[in-house]
Amino acid sequence: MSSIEQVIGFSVVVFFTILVIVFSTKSIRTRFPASFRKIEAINRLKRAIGMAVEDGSRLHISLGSAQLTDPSNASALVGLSTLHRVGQLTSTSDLPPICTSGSGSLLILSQDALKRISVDTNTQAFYDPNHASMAGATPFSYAVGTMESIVDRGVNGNVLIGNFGTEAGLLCETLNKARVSITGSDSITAQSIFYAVTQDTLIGEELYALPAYLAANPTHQASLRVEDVFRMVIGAALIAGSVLKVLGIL
Amino acid sequence: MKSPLALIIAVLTGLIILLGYFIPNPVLSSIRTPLLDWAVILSGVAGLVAIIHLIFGVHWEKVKKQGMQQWFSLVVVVVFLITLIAGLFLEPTNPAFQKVVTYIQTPIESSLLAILAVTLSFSSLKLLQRQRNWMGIVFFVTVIIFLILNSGLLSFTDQIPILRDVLSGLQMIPTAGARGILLGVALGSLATGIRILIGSDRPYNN
Amino acid sequence: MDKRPCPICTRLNEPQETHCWFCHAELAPVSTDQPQSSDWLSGLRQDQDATSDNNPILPAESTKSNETDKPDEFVPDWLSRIRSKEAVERAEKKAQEDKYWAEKQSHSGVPDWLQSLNEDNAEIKTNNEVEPAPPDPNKVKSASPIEEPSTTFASGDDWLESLKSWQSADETDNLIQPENLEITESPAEIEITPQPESQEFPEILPEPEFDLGKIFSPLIEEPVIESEKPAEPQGVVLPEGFQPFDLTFDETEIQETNRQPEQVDSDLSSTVDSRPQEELEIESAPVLPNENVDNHFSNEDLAISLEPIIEDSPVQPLESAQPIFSDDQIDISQSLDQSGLNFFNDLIDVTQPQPNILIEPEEIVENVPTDEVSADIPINPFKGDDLLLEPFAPDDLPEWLTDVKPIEKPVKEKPRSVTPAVDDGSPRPEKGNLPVWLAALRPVEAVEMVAIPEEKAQEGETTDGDQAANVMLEISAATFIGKPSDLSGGLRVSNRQKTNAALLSEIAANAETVEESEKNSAVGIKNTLWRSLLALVFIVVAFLGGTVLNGYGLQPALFPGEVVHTFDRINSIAADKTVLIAGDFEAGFAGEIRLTSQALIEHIMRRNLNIALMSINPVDSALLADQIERGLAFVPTYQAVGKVVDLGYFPGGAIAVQDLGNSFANTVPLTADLVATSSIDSLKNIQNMADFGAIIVITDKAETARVWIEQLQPTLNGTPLLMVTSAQASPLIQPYYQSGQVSGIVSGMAGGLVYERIMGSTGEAGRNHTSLQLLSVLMAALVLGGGFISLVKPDSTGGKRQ
Amino acid sequence: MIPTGLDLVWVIVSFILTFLVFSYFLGDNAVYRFVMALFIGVSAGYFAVVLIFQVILPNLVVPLVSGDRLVLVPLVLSGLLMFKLTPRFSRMGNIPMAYLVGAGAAIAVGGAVMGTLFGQVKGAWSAFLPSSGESPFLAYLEGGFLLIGTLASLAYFHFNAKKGSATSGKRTVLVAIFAWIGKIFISITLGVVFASVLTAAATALIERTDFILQTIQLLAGK
Repeated sequence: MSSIEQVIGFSVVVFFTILVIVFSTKSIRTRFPASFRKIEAINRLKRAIGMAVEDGSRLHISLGSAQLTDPSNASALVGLSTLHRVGQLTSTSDLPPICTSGSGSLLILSQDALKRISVDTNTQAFYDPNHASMAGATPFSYAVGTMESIVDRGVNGNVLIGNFGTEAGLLCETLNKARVSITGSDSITAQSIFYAVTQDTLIGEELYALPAYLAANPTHQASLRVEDVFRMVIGAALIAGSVLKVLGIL
Repeated sequence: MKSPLALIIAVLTGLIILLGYFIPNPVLSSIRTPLLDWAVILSGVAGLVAIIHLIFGVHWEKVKKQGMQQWFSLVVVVVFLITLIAGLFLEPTNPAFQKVVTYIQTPIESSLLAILAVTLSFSSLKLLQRQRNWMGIVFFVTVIIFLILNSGLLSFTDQIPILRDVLSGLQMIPTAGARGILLGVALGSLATGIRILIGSDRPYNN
Repeated sequence: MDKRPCPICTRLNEPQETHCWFCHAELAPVSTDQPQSSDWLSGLRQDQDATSDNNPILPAESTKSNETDKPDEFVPDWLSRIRSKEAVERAEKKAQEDKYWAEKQSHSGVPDWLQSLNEDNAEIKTNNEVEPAPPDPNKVKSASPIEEPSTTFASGDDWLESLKSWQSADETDNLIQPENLEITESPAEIEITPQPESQEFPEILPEPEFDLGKIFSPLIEEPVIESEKPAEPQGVVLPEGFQPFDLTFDETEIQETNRQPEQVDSDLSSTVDSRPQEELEIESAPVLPNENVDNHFSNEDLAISLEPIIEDSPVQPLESAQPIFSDDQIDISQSLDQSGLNFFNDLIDVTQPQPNILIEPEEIVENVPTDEVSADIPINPFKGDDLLLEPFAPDDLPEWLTDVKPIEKPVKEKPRSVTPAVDDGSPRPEKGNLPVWLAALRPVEAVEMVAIPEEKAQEGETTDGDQAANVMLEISAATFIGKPSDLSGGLRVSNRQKTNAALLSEIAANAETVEESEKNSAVGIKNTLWRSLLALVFIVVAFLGGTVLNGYGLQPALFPGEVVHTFDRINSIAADKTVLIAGDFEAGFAGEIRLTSQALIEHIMRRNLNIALMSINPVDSALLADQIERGLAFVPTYQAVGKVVDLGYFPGGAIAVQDLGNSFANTVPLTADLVATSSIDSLKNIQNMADFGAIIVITDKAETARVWIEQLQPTLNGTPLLMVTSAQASPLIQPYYQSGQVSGIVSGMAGGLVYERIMGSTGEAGRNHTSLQLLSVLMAALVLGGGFISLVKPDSTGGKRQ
Repeated sequence: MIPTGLDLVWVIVSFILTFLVFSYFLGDNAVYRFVMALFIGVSAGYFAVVLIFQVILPNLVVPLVSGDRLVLVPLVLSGLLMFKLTPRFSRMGNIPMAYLVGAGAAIAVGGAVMGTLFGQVKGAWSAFLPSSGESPFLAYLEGGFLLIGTLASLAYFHFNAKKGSATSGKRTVLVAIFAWIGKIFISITLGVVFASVLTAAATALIERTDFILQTIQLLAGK
């Protein structure tokens, strides 16, 4: 790893951070309001949230089996943000969402998220630490345990956001029984399974946009805008680097 | 109530570890390495906490309730205790204890994966019903082509130059698509991590 | 004043009368020798035999409004009878009443009947000043109530008595039977009453439910209450579909419980009577079991839950204040055990102005030990009122509907939150089940998430130069969406509405759900059958490929470069070097991995190279050891005991890989058997990963392969990094091979077969190769066939279209 | 290698378990659920044992016994983390969780930037280099094709809609065109991966049927 890469990498992180903060400020948000393209799967999730509140059904959120010490943890953290937001939005229902995960740290964080939701929304009476559970210790046992949770707890809407492997195929076995199931993963393997078997799949980066589309907080939307900026930067870098490569300079 | 101490710890830890990626400083490295090791240890302890919760928080509670699920949960608890006690006596490197993996866990997981061959194929029957769009059709055609390619039935094409080049070009497409997906995922991960490092997202606070 | 108004029915009576001619209630000025006016049961029983002259009359005002507002088609027979009797009475009394009502109308903003209560309060207060001694709670329980009950529950009694003309004796008896209480103790007894319904049947759901709060806190002015309505938290972002839902409650019932103690105090200062605070306190003293309250309630509890009672206490002794509860609860309130909190939380609900919320007694009863019920306790009118909701419901409905039982849902036994602002002790809301077709019609805009409100940002922005810090603050302030504090425990609906809802759901269920569930189960069975058949075909094909058809499979014409390169790399490793085999795969893939890697491991053994096993997944230690053991069956000359070292499990995933890249010796100080790696011959010369002869990563996921490639490859300095992967990871690792980051790949059973062929050996991959080819073709045919069927016969529900 | 004695018993157990799991083909049933309960219990037990012996003992206990004071930090943090088991004191565990989340975020950011971003960008550039024996023109063609595919796939994810289309959520024409091309690339990628997943699953099925066959032969031979 060359030092120039480290400098560029550091610059990327710093500029990204600054832009997120800038785009989060009120003046930017009001002067240049964000408008995002529509994502059908997220629209269906919104509808599912509304329906869950109105018909008193339960939503289930599964965070995958990523460890916090893996780079793939970001998708699970997005899942946690989604859990928090969905919990807030369904707080007027008497059935708080349940959450399953496949790693210990995600279990603890999901319990914390549910507790925080209950405090934020004055629904401590409904808080139950067992609404969040690690369904299994290995990815397959997690999938099997999650399937049981979905069936046993009468879940009517699923949100699968996180890092999954082939076990995603097992999870899909029960997803189709629910009214709505939104799936998304950073793993291309899981994405392909979700795409083939379920109807509402968030592909690739779309899953990271979920909290922003659910209006979780200003930085989510700001970071989405910054991602677009950096997408263009990466595109430019790809083109420039390729030209330099062809010219033999790079 | 937000805990400022937790926020400070999260941000500080994150920044030190992150800086270690970009600044090859020995002092920084000497701080960063134990920080990472501690994170690994804590991750393991969190795993233990989660297992205890799974067995005694979730399944033991189900054992107390009536119904069919009661018995399944009882099986979970009993089998867990047997495995744990056996492991504590034998230790995990003992070949006798490792048979738990090779003769119980592996056949079950392999069989589950085998089930997937059938269930995914069955679900794929309705692939075009679910995804009736351009993407779906392209996906559908690709799956068929690559299933046949994977089977090795088209291995004779290796001897036909034009066909070989076409198939080789076809196999390049996933590289481009995967690269685009991975770059997008990296951007999303970057954004998610930065939101935590600036204290915006705090999944750890009660 | 010549005529004296009845504190219950508000009608005028002759001055010499001690009891109301209409309702038999005691008249207010007579403070001593009160008859058992609150003996609601006896009163009711007497009224069963009473003549039509004694028939109760609804409050004039409410009757009037009913007559004008209510459509004719809503007038049932029993109501016609009541009205005709009322008309007769009104004709007799009209002249006298006109004068009296005109007086009352002068009090603007307060309903007449409430105004009369306030006047009565004033009168009773005077009486209490004469007798300030606090009543012994025990005595109070058995003694007849004083004036206030009749005042407070005037409309309730009146309403009850109005039922006598049409209610059968049996029904009346049932109302007060304890069994009946228990029967009605359904967990879902308290639910929301839709606004229109309460307006539709005002004569059968008169003021008692509507204005319990006003009765309990007559001193609080309505406008003040409105202004005290808790503002929705700033920054609340609700889906559009939620807004009306919450607003409804803002307007109706949120008001009182959110009032802070100091707010209530300020309300007190602006009460109609404008009585001094000290006076109120003195008045409250006789009634409240203060010592018990102190023992069991926080200040907030008292401030919020008891304030209305305190205000009314002089005119509302305990046993009359309790009528809303069952008799046994009076005992509870005196003993104030742990359940007292719930008890008073329930009380909060009742004391709120709740125009459309009905309280039913069952929930309260459930907290009360039955052995504390004393027979001589006067039946409390409010209890009766609540119970009367039950018999009313069937009568409001056609007979054929009365059999429809409300859907019961189990009560959660979890203790409620003790936070007064959160827990009002209400049960959970009743669930609604929308038919599928209706759910499908629901536009997404109805739940469209509202944009993040800018008000939040303003909170964080104090100075122009501190925007970053402001963002941090702003960021941390999550957009709160919460239940209004008094809704957190649930919403309330009357039994009658539950009955209606049950009816509706039954109709809906009959129309949609039953048909749909039958259809679903039929489809489920059909799917299971098809799937079972498919599984059978798959298994048979796999068997045939491994047995009868074995050898008929097409062999690869050319060996893929990545496998050949792997073979070459292994072949070129120096004999004294150690090969690191790192396992990072799930147990489920062990079978496929074995078919893929068996030939490669055999190759290493045949070359008699040292092997170090490392597992990044906890199960891989056992699985790699098993692989070595299987390899020994084919290469029995290999001395595994001295040549193979198990380094054990390395937790941390990517971190562990990163650490390995930095320094092997520091990262792996011990083997799995806790022996120092530096003391082992095959490892003592290895400081970094580059010192290995080759690094073979066995994985099932492209992501873990990427971690190894990206984290480790730059540190290897030419040491070959080889990948043995599941077939599913292959397409995503190929680019790394093409870019030279990976030296070789063996992927899937096909890769294993090629390696076997290169080695010239026969193994499991060769034995099962035909099965894989057959199954792949079968799967491709299935997908193709399914696609054609989908094109010819599209799914009726439709899929995603563009 | 013919198993005997206790090994044979294990093989039979494995054989039975395979059949019981395959009972899922007949629908979700009690037998299948029993095996899944067994599976969850065994995997949790094994994982716990591995964590105790290969994470906690060597990283916490052994250093503590050997007098390493630095290990007190993770020891205390681990102790605090155990409080997460009790809802009453779970707040005590916030500190170690904050630590873990902070570290995880840094790993995610570092991995995304230094691993994926640089890795993939450099990979796209390197596609323009002709491999041995390949003509430069072909390499440029191939690299250009991959570059367009990568750019198009990236464009597919573009979230910003064009101005004034907040309600319609439409993108600009250029982005929309690229996104459409990207959609094709992405769907081909997903299709290829899905086909590979099916192949992997089919391999597992074949391995299981082969195991069944071998076991039957073994038992028949006995």
